[in-house]
Formats: sequence, structure tokens, C-alpha cells
Amino acid sequence: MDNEICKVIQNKELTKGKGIYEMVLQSEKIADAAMPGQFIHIRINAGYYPLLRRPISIHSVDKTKGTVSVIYHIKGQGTEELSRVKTDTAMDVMGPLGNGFPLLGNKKCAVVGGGIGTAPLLELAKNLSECDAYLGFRDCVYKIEAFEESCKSVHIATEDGSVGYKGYIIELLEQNIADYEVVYTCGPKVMMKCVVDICRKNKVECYVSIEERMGCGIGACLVCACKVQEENGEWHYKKACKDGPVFHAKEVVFDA
Amino acid sequence: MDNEICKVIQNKELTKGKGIYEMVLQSEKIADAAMPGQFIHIRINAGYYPLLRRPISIHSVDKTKGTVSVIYHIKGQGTEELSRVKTDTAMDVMGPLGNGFPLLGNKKCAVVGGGIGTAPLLELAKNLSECDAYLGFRDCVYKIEAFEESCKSVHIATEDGSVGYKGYIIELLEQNIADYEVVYTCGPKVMMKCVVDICRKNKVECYVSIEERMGCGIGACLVCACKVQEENGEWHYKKACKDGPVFHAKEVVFDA
Amino acid sequence: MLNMEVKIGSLKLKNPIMTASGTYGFGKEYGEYYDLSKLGAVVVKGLTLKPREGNKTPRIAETPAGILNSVGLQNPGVDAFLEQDLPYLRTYDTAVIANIAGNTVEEYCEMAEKLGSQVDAIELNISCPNVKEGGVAFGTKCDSVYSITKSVKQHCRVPLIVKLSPNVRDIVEIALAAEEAGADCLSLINTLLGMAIDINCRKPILANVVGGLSGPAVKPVAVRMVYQVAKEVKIPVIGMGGISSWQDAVEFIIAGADAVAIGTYNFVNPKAPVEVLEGVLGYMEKNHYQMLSDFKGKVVL
Amino acid sequence: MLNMEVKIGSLKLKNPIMTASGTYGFGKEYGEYYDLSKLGAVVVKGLTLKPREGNKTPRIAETPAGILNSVGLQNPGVDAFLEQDLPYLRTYDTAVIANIAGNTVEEYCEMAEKLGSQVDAIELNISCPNVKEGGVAFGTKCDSVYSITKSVKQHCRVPLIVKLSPNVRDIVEIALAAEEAGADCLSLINTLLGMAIDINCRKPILANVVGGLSGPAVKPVAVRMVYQVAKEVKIPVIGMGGISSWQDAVEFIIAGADAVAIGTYNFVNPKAPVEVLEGVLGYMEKNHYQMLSDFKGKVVL
Ligand SMILES: Cc1cc2nc3c(=O)[nH]c(=O)nc-3n(C[C@H](O)[C@H](O)[C@H](O)COP(=O)(O)OP(=O)(O)OC[C@H]3O[C@@H](n4cnc5c(N)ncnc54)[C@H](O)[C@@H]3O)c2cc1C
Ligand SMILES: Cc1cc2nc3c(=O)[nH]c(=O)nc-3n(C[C@H](O)[C@H](O)[C@H](O)COP(=O)(O)OP(=O)(O)OC[C@H]3O[C@@H](n4cnc5c(N)ncnc54)[C@H](O)[C@@H]3O)c2cc1C
Ligand SMILES: Cc1cc2nc3c(=O)[nH]c(=O)nc-3n(C[C@H](O)[C@H](O)[C@H](O)COP(=O)(O)O)c2cc1C
Ligand SMILES: Cc1cc2nc3c(=O)[nH]c(=O)nc-3n(C[C@H](O)[C@H](O)[C@H](O)COP(=O)(O)O)c2cc1C
Ligand code: FES
Ligand code: FES
Repeated sequence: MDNEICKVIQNKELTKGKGIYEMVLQSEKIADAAMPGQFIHIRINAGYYPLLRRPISIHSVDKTKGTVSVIYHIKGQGTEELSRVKTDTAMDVMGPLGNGFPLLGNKKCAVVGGGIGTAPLLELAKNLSECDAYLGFRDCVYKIEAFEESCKSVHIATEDGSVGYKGYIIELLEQNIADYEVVYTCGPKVMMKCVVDICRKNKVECYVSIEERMGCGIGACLVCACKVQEENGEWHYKKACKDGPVFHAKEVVFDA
Repeated sequence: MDNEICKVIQNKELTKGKGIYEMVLQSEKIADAAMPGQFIHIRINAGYYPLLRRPISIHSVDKTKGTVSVIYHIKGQGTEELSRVKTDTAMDVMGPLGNGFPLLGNKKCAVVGGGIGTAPLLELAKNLSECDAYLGFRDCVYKIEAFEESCKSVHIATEDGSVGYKGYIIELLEQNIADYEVVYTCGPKVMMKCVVDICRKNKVECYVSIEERMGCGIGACLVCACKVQEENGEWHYKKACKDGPVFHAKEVVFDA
Repeated sequence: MLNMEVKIGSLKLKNPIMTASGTYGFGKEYGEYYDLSKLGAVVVKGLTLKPREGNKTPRIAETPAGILNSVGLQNPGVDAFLEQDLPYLRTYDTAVIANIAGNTVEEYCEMAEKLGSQVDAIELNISCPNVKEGGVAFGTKCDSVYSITKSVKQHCRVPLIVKLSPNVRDIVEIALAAEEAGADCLSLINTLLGMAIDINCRKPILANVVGGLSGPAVKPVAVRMVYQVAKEVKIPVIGMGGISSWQDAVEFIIAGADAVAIGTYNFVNPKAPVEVLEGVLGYMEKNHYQMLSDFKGKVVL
Repeated sequence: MLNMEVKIGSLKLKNPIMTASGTYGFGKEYGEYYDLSKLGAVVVKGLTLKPREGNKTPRIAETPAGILNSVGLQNPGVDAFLEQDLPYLRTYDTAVIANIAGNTVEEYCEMAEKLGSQVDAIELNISCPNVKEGGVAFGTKCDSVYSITKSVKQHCRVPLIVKLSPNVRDIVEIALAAEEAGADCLSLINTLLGMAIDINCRKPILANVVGGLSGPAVKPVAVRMVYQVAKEVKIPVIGMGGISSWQDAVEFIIAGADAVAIGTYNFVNPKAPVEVLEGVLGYMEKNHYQMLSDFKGKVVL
């Protein structure tokens, strides 16, 4: 494998001043290999600050054009600097990395995302023949049209009610949960916990994409440990970067 | 005092691939206050790498336009990054700092520079009513025309003979030393040592501009110590940044 | 009203922002950049009994997010300081703290006597890695820390701050030795001993071969030591090491520091101490903290 | 022909470029990026007698030019390593060095026995700051370093490398203790103990509160320690701490290292070890060095 030097095709804010950006990278190799739910590990700059790469989920790939898109929000120094990267810059990217979502396209599926956690669900939706989307946001929505193109129906909730249902997206999911055999979810821990609970109660299969701080991104450093439960109740740590970031919901132990 | 945020008006290479650059900065305040031989202390970027500012001599000022120009060569990480700064970037600059050359314009003067050490001599020449320039380079010359505009005569030497006299500039100075009452010099230590020797032998007053690694640039940290000799033979350390960078030749002790 | 006062023994500082010894001369240079009265205290360059020329140059090297220095206590001596430099600082409404270093315990005591109560506090520098005699040798063993602190304390008419070296196995045991010996306050960290080599000429970059590492690179070590020490001692702690922003200052205060000092970063941003002060103020306002003790040492575990 | 060979006791490495324990798993992941046969040696993740789950997450924090980690020796145990991981590494023509950590001297000895001569060397990790038992407690005092080295040496059928902690007052005295006890080689430095606090929630970023600092930030401390130690011991020294480029590797070798290891920088550049190797080769060619000893330890003073 190689880390790729990819050209930035586009890097622009999707929201007005809310700090949500989309970056499109040119990479035939990554576009070709990418599976929904995998991530890329981006080196922000050639210096020592920030030192570590930043893991960002693949949002969408265009295999014909050989491009990969990611959506990120400005959280700290790394993503802030990423947002200032100009078109045509050559970025050093590792990927695609990790284990994505299993594609159970013959079942009735829903993708349930919260905030920036909606990002990886688009490529997933594109790869499922029939699925509904449940997308929750705080106060600004993005990429809705893209989901509308790929999903049967798209449910939106915002905490401030500015778009769609006013409240949490899990409320909408709960109403319709009987319609699904499989649910895929990514978003804040609290949200994913609720989704997992709803699915368990309704005996719906569920897959979650989890976030852990990462070092190597490929399974060598063991900093990204994710607690998983065995059938027999014993737990141990798996690697979020290599065994995940997607896990079967019944495996994951949501601590604290 | 304040550190200034100055806009980069121009930043371009003067030589073909030899890594000598000129940067012009917009700053009324610095242009107004600048004296020949002073320097500015440039923060390369807002990050931690490089951490320290870089001291660069003032090459030329345009008081009407409110601009300051510096000439620098790429030496390491800091100047390399400086060379990549784009027009219109806002740079954080302290200055003008240090003690420049005393202007003895009523005397017969020569400025003697080697390599990048020629840079600060231009503003000096502009401020002396009559002076000759002796400029030595290894294999590429720059800014000769500017000196020709401000000096009575300009003598050039290159080590490879590509322009002017083939050899060292001090050889040319030595031939004409009897013509001068004051010599100002800046350049490699070995060159300045020779200039000082020639002047001492010929009883010509001499001022040297010295380089020391700097921290604060304003006299607070004492890292830039420069050995100076008292009349009575005792030595102590002065601050290159605040007491210098220009010293009377008879003060300076050239170690090692 | 927001109260930023800090007490160091009998000394009251108006706010917890100080400058670190050796990075700030005797204040004059930075006094041209802002009003020194804004600062809680100015800690002056390390003083010795007699004037000292310090080490050969180069005395500074740059390292990733840090610097190495080997100034070696160049200073005019304690008498010249009192005569020539202190009067300038006294024109400002800020505490003046003298940092002292000696070759022998007696020298330290003599300096404390000379300084008397002309300064507001004395910081005992037993952690300078850049001098052969004294310096760090006093500061890295419990028994010598204890005995030098105890001796100087008897000659000291103002609060005594003991500055700790990070080049130790167990910073807590050193801190406790200083406290037991009567220190009124601890400051930490001094520099970590480091080295850099120019691979082209194979020479150490510093003429003195080794030097003290400071700047953002050392911050995690400093925060850890402040955290460990503040939990164990009852006297106030001054935290320093790599502070470059108000966020860093807040991090040290949360870790347990009563006050903080800015060193290396003065070179990068001459107004760093004032900007740190304003930022800490803003942080307190935003979080509705009335005084430093509302968040000092309040690490959530 | 340029010769980059290095000898560590009876073990011959084809070149001085190694990977640092804990940053490289058991080689498999980086084996997808380049041919591991290029390396002088692979040092595997720290092993314990029984499998260990390690600490809670977060286990990593970023600091200026460095990282803090608190993995806490998550590993499958020495038996599983021998069964499941070693065979993969044995498909390459590179030395395999096992890094071992225990709670008691007996555990270390038992591990050495189990490893026997299935690995090419054993690195004694008595400097891990991330575990309560054992670890760093063994590595920061001369007498315990001496006795554990002496004991393990008796059970060790391959060269024994002792990995030193930088969290000490005097690295040379620790190094000499290990040498006297029979160590065949020393490696340094392990991580510096550090801490980072999230000022928004006032929680330490690492679940384990403190962690080990590594990366470019620590390089000056590492170079200094390698320099000090290499001058005093007769056994070979493996230098590490912040190596990110061939220039850094050359700096360590000039300081006195016989070999170097790349740790944290693997995360930044997965091909770092190979690029370092190529760069060191280029440096030797340019300077007409025939072998490492032409510049190793050759600091010009
Ligand atoms: C598998 C995976 C996929 C991700 N996909 C996306 C995505 O599609 N869009 C997006 O906006 N964000 C995504 N994240 C989170 C993203 O990596 C962090 O927001 C980002 O690293 C923050 O970096 P920073 O320098 O801006 O923040 P800082 O807080 O300054 O970062 C400091 C350190 O903490 C780490 N860190 C901070 N927050 C997180 C977090 N939530 N998860 C993991 N590491 C963190 C950083 O990587 C860095 O090492 C993903 C994380 C993982 C693990
Ligand atoms: C008063 C003064 C005026 C100067 N004027 C000019 C000028 O007009 N044009 C020009 O090209 N250069 C000038 N220099 C030298 C210039 O400052 C250095 O070349 C520059 O700092 C190198 O930085 P770097 O990061 O590229 O090199 P690196 O070698 O990576 O720098 C590492 C560290 O060493 C210091 N350093 C390295 N070389 C020197 C040096 N020769 N003098 C002082 N510090 C050094 C750097 O500032 C930095 O802290 C001047 C130096 C001084 C002291
Ligand atoms: C150039 C320089 C000179 C210093 N001189 C002294 C000194 O004289 N006395 C002292 O106690 N500490 C001295 N120090 C250490 C600082 O006071 C401070 O403890 C250390 O630099 C860590 O803080 P920082 O990272 O903010 O610089 C010096 C540091 C530097 C960089
Ligand atoms: C994530 C991580 C895990 C580590 N685990 C171990 C370990 O298991 N055993 C050990 O001896 N050192 C361990 N170390 C220390 C490294 O081997 C090395 O000594 C240190 O990181 C300094 O080198 P570097 O700056 O190149 O990373 C670990 C370091 C990191 C960053
Ligand atoms: S990030 Fe290194 S193992 Fe997952
Ligand atoms: S650079 Fe600080 S005193 Fe000269």
C-alpha cells in the first residue's frame, strides 16, 4: 500500500459560517477501493503542527471521475487548518482505511445520522438498493439533496426546528422502526446509544460507526481501542481503525 | 512600541535558482523609523515551527511609499518557508531594531560587503553623500544597479570570475584603501576580519555589522552575546541585537 | 467584580501573570511594548553575587516547538542590579522578584541579605542547567534542596520561592523537601537538559554543548509536574514551561498553579503576557468564575 | 561498498534502522507499505506474560510537536505472540526484537525463558510510564535496574537490551548500572511523563490522566541522553526519541548511537523508516563514509 498524494479539487464551506466543509480529492486509487463507512487519514501539512493525521470518513466517491469527497466540521487546530487548504494543493492521504458497513442491500434498511455523522451515510445509501434516511441536525442542514437522490424517503429533524421536524431524529426513527430490518448509524454517542436501544427493543439489526482518537490509523499503535462484548459477556478491546470504525451494535460497549 | 502586521508587497527570487530573495513589506512606521544597518525581526508563521523570529537586515526603505525591503538567502527551514510567502500575506514584524551604522557622510567612505552581507549596505550608501561600494559574491551578483545609483563607483568581485574581478573583494579594497577615511563592512566573518585588518593597518576607521543567533531581538534574553574589547584590554559581552548589530571594529573580538 | 489576586506568602499579586526569569531581562525592553503595571510580577534575569559574562555563543538553538539556551547566567551582579536596574522596575506598579544563583550556599545567603526587602520576593534558582558550579546540582537531590532552602530562608526577608528542576526522577519528593525547609512558594519548571548537533559540521549547535530546553515542546512535562506537585504541597505553586496562550495558562491553573510565568514565548510575541492576562480574564468571565480558586486545581477526574 | 552493519552483542543487523516498540504493532500493518526486509530490526509491541487489555480511552493526545500516549501495554501475551505474530515477521529477512514488561522480576525472567532464542534479542522495558505495577518503577533507580538486568540476563539466550527511562536525574548512572549487570546493549529514550488537560471540561485528555510524551518535541532530550550515555558505556546504544527524518537519525548517530529507532513518526509517515534508511545512505555516500563508525560518536567539540 501507499500513502497517496492527492490534489484538492474543491474545499468549500457548505454552511454559512457554521464551519462545515466539503473537500473533494482527486485519487483514482482511493475512489476505486473505497467502501461505504471507510475513512481516509489526512496529513494536514508537512510540518510538526499538527503532528498527527486526522481521520475523516469518506462521504462520497465518484469512481468515474476518480474523486473522493469528505465532509468535516471545524473542531480544533487540525480541521481549522484543513479548511484553509486551497484548491490544487497536494495532500498526503492514507486510505481507504478501516472496515466499512456491511452492505445488506436485500433487506429493508435505514441510515440514521446525527450532525457530521451523516457524512459517511451518503456513500452507504448510494450502495443500498432501497433505504430511508433519518438525518438529525442542530441548527443547519447540509447535503439533503444528495440523500434525496439516493434514498426512498428522507426524514429530517433539527433541534431548533428550522428545517423538518423540531426535535431529535431518533423520535422519527422510533415511529417507523417496524419498517426496517437493518439500521446503520453514525453520530454523537448519545444518539447512537438511543438508536441501538430502539433497534434492540425492536429486534432490528444495527451497525454503528464509532469515533476514537487515532494515531497510526492502520492497527499498529493500539491507541484507538474500542470496547467490544463477547457473546459470553466478556469484553476486550478492538481497534477502531482496523476492526472498525463500523461494528455490529451488539458488540459495542458504550462507556461513560 | 508595537510589533507590526505588515502586508507583503512583493517576494521574489533575485537570482536564478540560487535562493536569494527580495521581500518588500508595507509599513509606514518601520520605513519612517529605519536607519541603515538596523534589522527587522520576522515571524515566519503563526505556528510553532519555526518558533523563533528571524532577524533580517533592512536593505532599502522608501519613506514616501512607506515600504521596507529585505534581501535574504535560503539557509534553512525558516528562510525556506519565508520564500514561499505569497504577496498580500500579513506578516508579523518587529522593528526597526538595533543600532545601525553611524552616518559619517562628510568623510570619504567605502562600503564593503560579501554575499548576502551586501544587503544592508545599500540603505547605508543611499544615506552617505559620497561613497564607493565593494561587493563580493561567490557566483551570482544581485542589486548591482541599485548600488550604482547610489555610489560614486562600484567594484565587483566574484570567486568564479563570472562578473567583475575574479577573486576576493578585499583584494580590490586593499588596492584603494588609501582613498578612504571610513569603511563599513558586512559579510562572512573571515571577510570582515580581513577588512578590519586592512583598515587597522591603514588607520582607517571601520564599522562592522555582526551576526549572532537571536532570541528576543530586543535585548532581554542575552543569547546574542558579542565579545567586545575595552581600551584596557578587558573584554565583555554586548548584545548584538541592541548594542549592535553594528560595532566599531576596534571593539569586536572575532573568536574562532 | 472579578478578582484575580494571588498570595505568595505575605506578598499579594494583583493577578497571576508573571514573566519567567532570564527571558525578560530587567523589564526595560518589554516596557517599551506595554505598561509593566499590568503584570502580576516581573521575575528578573538570574543574578549572581559578582557580575558574570556567561557562556560562549552560540547560546541558542531551535528545536521542534522549542529552543535550547545556554546563556549561563550572564548578569551584572546583584549590586549593579539594585543600583541600575531595580529603580526602573520600581516606576511600575508590579511586584519585582529577584532570581538568584550561587556557587555555594553562602553566596545564596549573602545575596538574600543584600536584596533584603528591596525586592518583593526571591526566587531560588537551584535548577540552572547552564553553569558548572552550583545551579542544577543543588536542585536535583532532596537533601541539598532541603538544606539550601533552609539556610537561605534564614537570610531572606521576603517570601522565598524555590524554583524546581524538571531533570529529576520524582518531582514531588523534591517539592516536599523545599516545602518542609520553609519555602513560601514553588515555581516550576526550569529547563530540561537537551542538546542539538549540526550534522554538517558535526558540532553541537550550542558552544556549551548542552543547554536548557524550553518552549511549547515541554508543556506536557510541565503541566504534569505542576499537577503532581500542587496536589501534594500546601504552599502556592507558580507554573511555567511552554505557555504561549491564555489557553495554556488556564491549563496550568486547572492543573493546580496559583500563578503562571511566560518565558520563551516573549521572544515570539512580545506582548504575550498581556494577551495571556486578557484571555484568562475572558475565560473567567465566560465561565462566571469570580476568582482564581473557582477553577484552580479543579481537574475533573 | 558501503557497509551499514551494526553489532548488538552477538546479533548482526544489516543496517541501523529499527522501529520503536509500541508504535509498530507486530509489523503486519507496515508490512503492507513496504518490504520489512529493508529494516535492520523490528521491535515489537511490549509483551507481558499474560494478555493485557491496557488502559481506557482516550489513549492519545496531541501536544506541540509531540504526542502523549497511555496505551498501557495492551498485548496478547507472550505465548500468543510466539504463536500468532512471530511467524509473520519470520517471513522477512529482518531481526525481530521482543520488548518485554512485567510486574515482577520473576515475570520478566519467565518471559525471557519462553522467548528463548525464538527472537533475535530481548528489550527489557523497565521504563513504561503507563502501567502502575512494574514498568517505570524498575527503571529509575540504579539498584533496581542492576538487579533486574542481572536476573533477566541469566534467563536470556539472546542479546539483552535494556531500555532506559528519561524520567531520571542522571541517565549515565542508570546506564552504567545496566551495563555492569550484563546488558548487551542499551536503548533510549522511552517516553517522558506528561499530561494535557482539556480546558473546556477540565478533564485530563487521557483517561489515564498522565501519559508518555514522544515525537519531535523530545528529540533534544533524547540526543543529549544518548550523547551522555554513549560516551560512558562500552556496549552499543540504540537511540530514539523524535526521529522524523534521516537528518535526525544522523544526529543521533553522531551523538553516539549505534542504531536508531523510529517511533511516533511512523504514524505521520508510514514509510518513515525506509526514507530514513535511504537518507542515511545518501549522507554516507556524500561524505564518503564507508561504515557507520566513520561518523558514529564523532561529535566535534
Ligand atoms: C473513523 C473516524 C471518522 C471520522 N469522520 C469524520 C468526518 O467525516 N467528519 C468530521 O468532521 N469528523 C470526523 N471525525 C472526527 C475528526 O477526526 C476530528 O474531529 C478531528 O480529528 C479533530 O481534529 P482537530 O485538530 O480539528 O481537533 P482537536 O480537538 O484539536 O484535535 C486534537 C486531537 O484529538 C483528535 N480528535 C479530536 N476529536 C476527535 C474525534 N471526535 N474523533 C477522533 N479524534 C478526535 C484529533 O485527531 C487530534 O489528534 C472522524 C473520526 C474518526 C475516528
Ligand atoms: C542582525 C542580523 C541581520 C541579518 N540579516 C540578514 C539578511 O539581510 N539576509 C539574510 O539572508 N540573512 C540575514 N541574517 C541571517 C539570518 O537571520 C539567518 O540566515 C536566518 O535566521 C536563518 O534561518 P533559517 O531558519 O533559514 O536557518 P536555520 O539554520 O534553520 O536556523 C536555525 C536557527 O539558527 C538561527 N541562525 C541560523 N543562521 C544564522 C545566522 N547566520 N545569523 C543569525 N542567526 C542564524 C536562526 O535564526 C534560527 O534560530 C541576519 C542575521 C542577523 C543576526
Ligand atoms: C534564554 C533563557 C534564559 C533563562 N534564564 C534563566 C535564569 O536566569 N534563571 C532561571 O531560573 N531560569 C531561567 N530560564 C528558565 C525560564 O525561566 C523558564 O523556567 C523556562 O524557560 C520554562 O518556561 P518557558 O517554556 O515559558 O520558557 C531561562 C530560559 C531561557 C529560555
Ligand atoms: C503509542 C506508543 C506506544 C508505545 N509502547 C511502548 C511499549 O510497549 N514498550 C516500550 O518500550 N516503549 C513503548 N513506546 C515508546 C517508544 O518505543 C519510544 O521509546 C518513544 O516513543 C520515543 O520515540 P519516538 O519519539 O520516535 O516515538 C511507545 C510509544 C508510543 C508513542
Ligand atoms: S489508530 Fe493505531 S491502532 Fe488504531
Ligand atoms: S536576542 Fe535577546 S538579547 Fe539579543
